[in-house]
Amino acid sequence: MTGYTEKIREIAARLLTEGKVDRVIGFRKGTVPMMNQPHYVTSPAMAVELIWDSHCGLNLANYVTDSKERIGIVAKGCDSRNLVTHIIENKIKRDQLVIIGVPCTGMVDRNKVCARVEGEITSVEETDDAITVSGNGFSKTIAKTDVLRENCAVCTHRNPVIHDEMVGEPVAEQTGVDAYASVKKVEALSPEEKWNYFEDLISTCIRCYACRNACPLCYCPTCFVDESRPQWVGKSQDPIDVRTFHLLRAYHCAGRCTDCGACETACPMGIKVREFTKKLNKDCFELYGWEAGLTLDKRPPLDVYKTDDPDDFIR
Amino acid sequence: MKNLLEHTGIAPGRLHFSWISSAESTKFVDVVKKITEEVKALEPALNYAKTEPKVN
Amino acid sequence: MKLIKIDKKSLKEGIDKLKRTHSVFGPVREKDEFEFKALGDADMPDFSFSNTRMSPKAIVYPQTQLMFTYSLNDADDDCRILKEVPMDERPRAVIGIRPCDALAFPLVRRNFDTPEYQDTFWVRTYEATTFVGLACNEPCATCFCTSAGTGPFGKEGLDVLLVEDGDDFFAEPLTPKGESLLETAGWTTEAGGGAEEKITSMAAAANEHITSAVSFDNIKKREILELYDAPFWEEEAISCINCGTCTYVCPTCWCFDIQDETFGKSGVRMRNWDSCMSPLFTLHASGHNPRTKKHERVRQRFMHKLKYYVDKYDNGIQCVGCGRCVRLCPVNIDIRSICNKMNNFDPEACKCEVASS
Amino acid sequence: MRIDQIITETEDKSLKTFKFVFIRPEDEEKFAYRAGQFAELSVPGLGEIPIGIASSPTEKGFVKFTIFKTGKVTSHLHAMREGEIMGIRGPLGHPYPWETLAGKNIVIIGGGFAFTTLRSSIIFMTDPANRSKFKDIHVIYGARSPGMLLYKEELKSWAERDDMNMHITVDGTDDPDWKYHKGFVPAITEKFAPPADADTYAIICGPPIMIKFTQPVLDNLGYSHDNIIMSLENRMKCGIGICGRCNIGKDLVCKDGPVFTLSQLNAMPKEY
Repeated sequence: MTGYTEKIREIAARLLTEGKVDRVIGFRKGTVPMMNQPHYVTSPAMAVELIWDSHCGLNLANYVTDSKERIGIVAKGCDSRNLVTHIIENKIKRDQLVIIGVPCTGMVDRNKVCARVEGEITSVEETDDAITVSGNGFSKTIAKTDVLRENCAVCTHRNPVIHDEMVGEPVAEQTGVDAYASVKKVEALSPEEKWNYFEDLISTCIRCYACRNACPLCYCPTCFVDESRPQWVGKSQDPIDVRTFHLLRAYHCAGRCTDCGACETACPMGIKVREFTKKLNKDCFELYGWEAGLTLDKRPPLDVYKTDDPDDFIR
Repeated sequence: MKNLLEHTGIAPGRLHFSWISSAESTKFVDVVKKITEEVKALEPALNYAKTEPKVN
Repeated sequence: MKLIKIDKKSLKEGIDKLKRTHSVFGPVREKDEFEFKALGDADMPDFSFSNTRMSPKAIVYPQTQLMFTYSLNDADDDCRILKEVPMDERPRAVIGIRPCDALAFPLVRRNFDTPEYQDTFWVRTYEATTFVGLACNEPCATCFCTSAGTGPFGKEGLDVLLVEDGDDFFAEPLTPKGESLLETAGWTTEAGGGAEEKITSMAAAANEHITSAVSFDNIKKREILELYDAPFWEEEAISCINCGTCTYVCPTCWCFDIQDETFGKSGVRMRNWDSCMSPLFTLHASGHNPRTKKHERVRQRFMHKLKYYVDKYDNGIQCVGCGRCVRLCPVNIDIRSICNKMNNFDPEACKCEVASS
Repeated sequence: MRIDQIITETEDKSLKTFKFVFIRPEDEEKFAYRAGQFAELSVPGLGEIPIGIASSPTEKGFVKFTIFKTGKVTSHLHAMREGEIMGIRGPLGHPYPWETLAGKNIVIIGGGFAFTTLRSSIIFMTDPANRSKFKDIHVIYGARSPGMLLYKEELKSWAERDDMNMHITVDGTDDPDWKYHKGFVPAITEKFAPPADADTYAIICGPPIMIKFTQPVLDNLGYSHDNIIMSLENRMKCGIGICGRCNIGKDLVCKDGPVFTLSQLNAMPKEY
């Protein structure tokens, strides 16, 4: 990963100089440790503002929806899969994009890092496989693999699936990971235990909708929670309404979710909202052999009808 | 749809899908009868029923 | 200055005593984070926190608040007549609120308690509450309370200030309400000599810890439209995803929505926190929306806190420097940089730039 | 309060005027309002909506609101029947500045269904007890077609009065019997508005497009921006300056408005 930043700047400056794009979307250094900010650069001189490290967890595909411009976009594996989904769903055209692919070894979950130290982290440094966090009176080096975001830990598509430029050699894909271990754990529970598991999971939800808004898939002009005629779901903190929001948000991502983890990264309350979408991803994989955003050549399973579609739920 | 609902704790058997043509009225009646009986046997699922908030 | 000394044992005894007459709220650890909660019989506040994730504003102003009930049953005499929801009038005590969050209450009061209208739900709950603050010995890097009108040992908005000194606490009563709470809790042992000096030096040490600051002295002098039309809003809003995190975690954001929910033949009219980040917030029934673009909504939030509020009440900014929005914004929009940008903004220089380019 | 009478105002039935009677007389006393104010109409189960008061304080025994069918509450209202019960909260906001307007020439310019508080003002000013308090009164009121004009009978009677100058106009009509003007409000304003002077005030209320094109006309006629009074609307909930959503800059439309002079508006962001 060392050298990605320089390479991204170089490519961005080149694309802007050559007039191939109107802007390049990437990340700039954040104002607090382990936070980077999605950012646009529009001139070659601005390219130095871009950076890359293990805290680029948000999904930049979210920032190109319905754009009319020509865009250079920095994309790790999951971002590239969402760009594919965006292209399939006509939210952007392939020829508007210059995809700057970033082979990725996973992003760090800052909640996990914070939980491993006592005291406030004021600075962070990183190497290829470890990060060192320091604060008042402490400094600790942690292996990145120990604090990866959960979606990154089970990711098997770390290299961009489409790209026009690459900032480095492809990284080895993980093998032998069980992408759905957490789902299986819940599947083994009784209905009541399942109910309580999710009740506890979303008990701290404040309905800020950061999960929805960080998600590149959530681009509806009016979200179902914001509709008033008819009003599908109440707006209070009633647990039934909160659960309805999470369930329906997940359904709307069925067959489309790339498990990029932006929803969890964005959640201010640290809720594992992927527990909802993950189940649907598993079903899509098991029923249709489908993982979203891998190719521009196939329509998603919920988009097509086949006579041999599994139908054992129909009686 | 069914899978995620059941995954989050809606008891299996509460959601049914059936393929019934608009011409198959007797099948519709049969299915509704059967499902109604089956769901009644499960007793009311109060956990996903929104209730009026209590006033102090 | 009157100072009371409370040791660990009497802290617990006092809080147990308070629970008999008060609803007592305090910071408790929940999952990996701290939140203010109503303390049950067995609960004690956990002071090992730097600050709670959510602000304690919900103690006075819950995210969902029932205001009225109504019947839609024509057989009822009061069919379609709103009845005010009776309030929990029991006195409340908040133990361990940080000075920044405490300042938020008088600041927000300017909105809820005006000469023309009083929001009885807010005002009555606020008045029933005694605020026992806990000084911050170790403020965070994202804290900027000292430039937002208070400080780690700030007193405004508090009835009592507690200072943690090893296993003991010093308590300084700041209002008659605070004095009477100390008495109710049985915290009456006067601290010995030297306590005052000790607190002063602790406060100075804590102030040293504050490493970030905002300035807003120039903002006040500018015209609203100068700042509103400043060229940086679109750029500042690029990363914003328009979620409501900043507004919901903020101790000073007060906007709400009113909703009716009907259950069969009866229902409730309630209010819920709302967020100016949502396009729905300003959408007219006609479909017209005065703030359609996201940078307009981002601008609204910062202009409200840092300019409109300043002009309207002439009493500082609508921000207490708690740093929650800085820490929790998913895309790292930082009120400190934006405030300073607004403060340094010179429309004259800006015009020249445009003219010369 | 109880719905006493419902009148369908326009040919497309999108506008109805509701005449409400207070159930308790003391509530009517408390509801002492002036022209230009609004109230929150409440339908339990659906919500509240801010609506300008169309009746005049000089009309006793009832209050009137003309309501356009657009959202959840207004659609329900349109389906309600005479005799049904609903809630009202108000009066809210500032009225037109009647102290300033006393002794002045008044030009009322209205378009479409934004004529409600203007109706209130006209009734108020032409009340025998008040007419002498004002100098010349001009009213310019336009709608898309004759069938879309509000308060048709009253318009007719105002046009016949000799103590006010009534200029009714429609964007277009093929009715051969139409005896008033044809043309957009700005054009009619240009032709018939009295010359500007310090003692002449314009009160404007209408759709944004009408305001946009009428304002330059008044500028050309020399109207000072202090003498142009407008009534705004924004999404509201509480109506009493607390819930925070209707702000334009530091001002809240519900509490500091809805009435502003153009001078005031010029110093405010265009968020309405």
